Amino acid sequence: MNTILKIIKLSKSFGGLSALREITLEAKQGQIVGIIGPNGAGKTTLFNCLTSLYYSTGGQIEFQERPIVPEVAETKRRLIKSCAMLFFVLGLIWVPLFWSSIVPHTFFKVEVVLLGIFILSIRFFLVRGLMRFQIWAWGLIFVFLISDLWFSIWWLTHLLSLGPMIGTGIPLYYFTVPWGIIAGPFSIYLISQLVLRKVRQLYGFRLGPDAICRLGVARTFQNIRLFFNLSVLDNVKIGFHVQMRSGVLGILLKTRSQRDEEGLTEKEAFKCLRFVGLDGRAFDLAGALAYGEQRRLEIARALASNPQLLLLDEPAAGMNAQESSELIRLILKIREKGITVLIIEHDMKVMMNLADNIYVLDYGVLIADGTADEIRTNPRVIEAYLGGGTAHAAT
Amino acid sequence: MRWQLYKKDPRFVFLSLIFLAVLLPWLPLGASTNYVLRIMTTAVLYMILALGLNIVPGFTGLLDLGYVGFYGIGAYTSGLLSIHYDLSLWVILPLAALNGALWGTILGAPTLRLTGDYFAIVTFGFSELVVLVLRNELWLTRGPMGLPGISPPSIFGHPLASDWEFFYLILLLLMIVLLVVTRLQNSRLGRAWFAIREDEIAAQCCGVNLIRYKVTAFAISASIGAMGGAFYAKWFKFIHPDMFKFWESILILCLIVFGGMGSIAGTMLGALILIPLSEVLRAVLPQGLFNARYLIYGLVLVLMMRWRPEGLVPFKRAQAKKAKLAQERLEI
Amino acid sequence: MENLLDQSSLFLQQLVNGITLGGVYALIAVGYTMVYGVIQLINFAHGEIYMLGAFLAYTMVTVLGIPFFAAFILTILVCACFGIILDFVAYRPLRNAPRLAALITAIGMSIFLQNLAMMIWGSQIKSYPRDMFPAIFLKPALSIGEVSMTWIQVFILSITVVCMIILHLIIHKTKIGTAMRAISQDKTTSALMGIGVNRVISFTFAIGSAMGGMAGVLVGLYYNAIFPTMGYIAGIKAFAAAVLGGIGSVPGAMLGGGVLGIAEVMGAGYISSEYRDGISYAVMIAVILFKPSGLIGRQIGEKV
Amino acid sequence: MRKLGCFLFAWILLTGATWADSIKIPIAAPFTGPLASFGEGMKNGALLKGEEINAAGGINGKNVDIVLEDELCDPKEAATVATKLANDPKVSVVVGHLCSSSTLAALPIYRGAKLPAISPASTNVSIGKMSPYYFRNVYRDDFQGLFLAKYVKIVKGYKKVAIFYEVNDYSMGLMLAFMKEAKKLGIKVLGTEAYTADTTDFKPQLTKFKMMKPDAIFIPGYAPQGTLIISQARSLGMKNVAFFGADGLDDDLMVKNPDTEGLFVTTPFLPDKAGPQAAGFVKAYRKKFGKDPNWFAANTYDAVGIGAQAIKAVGRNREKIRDYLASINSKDRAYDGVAGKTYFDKNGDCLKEAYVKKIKNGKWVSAEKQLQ
Repeated sequence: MNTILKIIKLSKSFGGLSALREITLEAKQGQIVGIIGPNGAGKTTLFNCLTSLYYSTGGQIEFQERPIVPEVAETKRRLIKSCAMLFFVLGLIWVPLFWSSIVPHTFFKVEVVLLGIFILSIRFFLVRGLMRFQIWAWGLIFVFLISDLWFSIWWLTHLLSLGPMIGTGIPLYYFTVPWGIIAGPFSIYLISQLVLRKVRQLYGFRLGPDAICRLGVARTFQNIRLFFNLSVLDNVKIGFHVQMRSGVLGILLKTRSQRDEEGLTEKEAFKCLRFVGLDGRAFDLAGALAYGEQRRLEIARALASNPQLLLLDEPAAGMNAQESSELIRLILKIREKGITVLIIEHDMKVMMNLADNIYVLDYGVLIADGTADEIRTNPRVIEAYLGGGTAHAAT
Repeated sequence: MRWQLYKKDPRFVFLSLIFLAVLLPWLPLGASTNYVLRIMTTAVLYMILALGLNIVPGFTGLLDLGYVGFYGIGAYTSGLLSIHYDLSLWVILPLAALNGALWGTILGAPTLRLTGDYFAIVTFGFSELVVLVLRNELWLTRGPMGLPGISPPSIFGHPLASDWEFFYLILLLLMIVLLVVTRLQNSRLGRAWFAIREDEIAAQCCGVNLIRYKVTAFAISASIGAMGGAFYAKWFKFIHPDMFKFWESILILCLIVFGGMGSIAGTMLGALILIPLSEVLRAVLPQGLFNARYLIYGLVLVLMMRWRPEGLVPFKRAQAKKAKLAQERLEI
Repeated sequence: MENLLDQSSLFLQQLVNGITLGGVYALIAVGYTMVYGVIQLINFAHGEIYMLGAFLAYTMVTVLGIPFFAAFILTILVCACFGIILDFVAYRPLRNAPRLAALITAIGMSIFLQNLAMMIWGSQIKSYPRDMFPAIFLKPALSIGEVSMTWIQVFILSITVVCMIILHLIIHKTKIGTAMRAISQDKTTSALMGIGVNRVISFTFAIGSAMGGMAGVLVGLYYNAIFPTMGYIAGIKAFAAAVLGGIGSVPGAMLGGGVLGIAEVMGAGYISSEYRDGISYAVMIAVILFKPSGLIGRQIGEKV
Repeated sequence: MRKLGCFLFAWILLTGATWADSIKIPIAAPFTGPLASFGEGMKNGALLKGEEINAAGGINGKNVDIVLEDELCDPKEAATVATKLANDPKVSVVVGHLCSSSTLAALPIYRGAKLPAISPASTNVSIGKMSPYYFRNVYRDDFQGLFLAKYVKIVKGYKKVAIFYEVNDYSMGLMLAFMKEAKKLGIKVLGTEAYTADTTDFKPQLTKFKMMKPDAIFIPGYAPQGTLIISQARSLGMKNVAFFGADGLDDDLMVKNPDTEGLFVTTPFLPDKAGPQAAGFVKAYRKKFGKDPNWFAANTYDAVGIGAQAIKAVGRNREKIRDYLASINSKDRAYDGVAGKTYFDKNGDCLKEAYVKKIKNGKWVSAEKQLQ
């Protein structure tokens, strides 16, 4: 059984308040892993970091050996920062040169000045993007590097035709020669690095929640987040979003592949609803469902994206005994389909006979992990839950 | 059995409405047929614009105050192309739509990361900048002198002149836009948009890439607006920067709010009622209170939001009806 | 040499114009900042209250014959009440409606008020009668060579600074100020703490509208021209100033107003006067894109 | 379906034309909106002429009904008004459209309906050659700009002039014409600055002008902004700079502002310079409206006169009226109206003399030296 999910020293702090401290956690293929802990222990924060709704401030998450949250080494951060600063300085010098060489020759003086300001502001925007490891920042850098290269070559070859620097009267080539010497090689080097993928590999990218869902991680929410004004069937169809391929053109021309895909999705959606026992209510609005049914619809929607890992955030909250036993049967049926399940839950009865492995969180720190029985008798868990010195086991 | 099903099917309702509209020019209205036709053409044009704008606030829940910017871009693209290169409307429409989509993406890509309010203000800033550029770049748009002498559209060489021809042309455009919007609504894209409108976080966790789908919505809405602008320039034969002021965005927003944000039937109904209303008011109101019309539109916005935020044809009821219909079709 | 003197005195005169314009924008921007800070709503109708302030003073002086300073104070009070009524009628019912609904209501109110004023006062440009304010206002207070600053500019700047200080004290020192800051963090919790949320919000509207009305009168005085659509343009520029300074912070509104006023005047003076309005729109868009929290504002984290 | 049907029916009632048999002469101008004061002049002139015609037994026995159509100087409104008039069989000639942008919007509609129109106030250059159905009894901007440049050179002798123009077609047309002629006559144009219709703060641009130290500043804009520019310039300490403008500034609004002493403008109508009928017109106008007529009233008065004369001569067929108007193309066949002799060239424009008047201690007074 290979490990499907590995979380190494994950920590998250909201400016001073540290919600998670150095969490290390594993989930094996086809296993049901439980996470319990008192309110405010950071359980939901862990789920949100896992699906990158929050940016974790440290540690690494790997799903099927692929890094969801890249481990950012300090050296890498410093290199990126210095590269961003250099780019920033080059930008500041580049724009006055751009103005001075272009404006005298053109009729549209105002437009060129505005263009220069626009380019300068894009460069500021770019430096911010670099600092936060955004992927589009590298694309933009590529464009600017080429333009810097082009201009340094043009300036060096047209030294004589350049007039004075605007507003100062100093001949322009006093500036363009050093610029060409610095910018030219630097641009060539960085472009080659980008092309040879070295710099890009060094630079881990952070995946958004939708990319993580595409990888095969689906989740439900603590307070139900359904599309209440849409029909139950549509809610599940949205779950199928990652599995469908039709683009704008396919939709507009109603191509055969698009129609087939819709038909298939409709059939699959019905199957999902039948799986969670909601096929009778397929055409009612999601808002009209009872509380228990809404919980199950959310699970159906999560299953619709055909996940390998399902995250359930307090699925049994507010359910009576009969509903929670149905829920247990449903989760066991899910496990038979080979889907790993990660559950956050307070209802011990549900956790104890479901979870193969349980992790206990308290104030953002992992205080215990093991099978259901070990947890039941573990003194630290009891103390965390019931507080004070009472020794009898939690029922 | 099939007839009852057909009766409730929205597609059938639209088709019969449009069939009725085709009869309009031949109704015995006597002298004022042209005047009525011109008002109805304006109403149908605003229906198209409202359908275009409906995609952004209606489907994805983002308030777009800069819609008139794309309307103006479409109009000036069409005007300039027909003056300098004398292209026919059938070549201009796709070009205007592409130009609108391009500018929609350029504006949308960086700004769609913002929260709702800031996005609305940035789109407002964009449309004001568009008006400023249209007014001050004399070399491109002849600035405040406007663009007179735009050749009318022509079908198989016959230039359209009388009002009923324009009315049929705009009806054709409406049907195309309706087709596009309904197909989008019932597709994967439409569902993703509704998901974004209902709950962005949940939509993201279902695999909907927020930025990409918001920019697509913005680009499609912009291209429909530009198409409307292209027709407007060809129909009016003269365009002027002051025609694309901020007020137009408010008027179109008023249509979709009044009709029901998110529902296609509601948006069309809103346009059909409110646009002729201003002509009726022109006849009813005394000479001095002429701009009281704008007062009434402002009031409509406030009162609608206060008592019936979901509009005449609420989006929720439309979804329920659609679901019921799908159920019946399945049982047959 | 002579040219240099001309250039520098031109620059100084433009700076003086810019600061005065900035003072006016700051006064209006305060209204936006406070309302947005407390209930996160862009009060589009605030520009209209500024315009109503100008027209109220005009009517009081010309029709009712009230002396200038009495009319000035009265206008401020009436605008404050008007702000409260506006909040009560338009925004209170939508307190917990979706943000889109409140935004659309604000736009509707702005259009409604604009046209109402147009119906009452007609759409021509009116100007304050010359004998209305003391003649000293027009005489230059201090003039170095070509650069002159009239008393009216001094009056505007002094009022702006005084208002900012009073406002800062209210927000940070008084009980109601703390209540305002509490509400801006979390409306429901502060209601649990026994704060009369609606009362405090009305108070915020009152102060914002009072400042807006005051700015209206000052602009009517300084440029001697009032017309019904002046609120709409100045409103958007003032909002740009509020965002530039950092929405939600009063010193931010002052700084933003000053910077925007100077940028606009310098832009009109040096780059091109046709794109004068465009500059403030461009600044607004640039600030929102690159630094949404503004120059001073604090970064509002997104809590899922 | 039911809702749509009854809606249409109710609507037909509203727009059905009243069938009483009278000759309808519509006046299309901005009666509300920023330029309402100009529209008001046209309204009074037309009503006065309408009364006089009806007093003299109307045209061929039928009364003249002056209909006021408000188009707010907005191209969109103008087009809707134009369609309404084009479809009204009782309308055979239109007196209208003051602003050039609304004229341009209405032109194609009038041409489509073959409805002749006489504009008493639209001075934009490009309108003339646009449509054979469009005539105007006011001179064009280029003629006015040329006349102003000559007047400034010969009579006033200014060497250095700055131009503060509004970003609209009327103002820019005048500026371009003035600059072309000024270059020929050797007047140095120091610089041009622009403002938009809704600007109230002119200080940055005026400060720039102050540094240029011009002899005079040419304001080719409209009166509402004109008074602000002049008073803000005075408050900036530009005491000895003269101001001059074109017909756009010719309005009572300027007189109310004490700073505008010495301002001179071109105008197509001066009570004391025009013919004998002018005296009668001015007396009747002052009796009926209590104030002196501005040039809008005079030109509209003439335009309605020309329209009535055409209907009297050739009846109510639109095509015949157009040909009749086109036939007034020489000095001897000209219509001798209050604002001088009006005859049209092949584009429908007319060549009329321009006069100059100035403000002297708070009143419009015709300038001593005229330029013929």
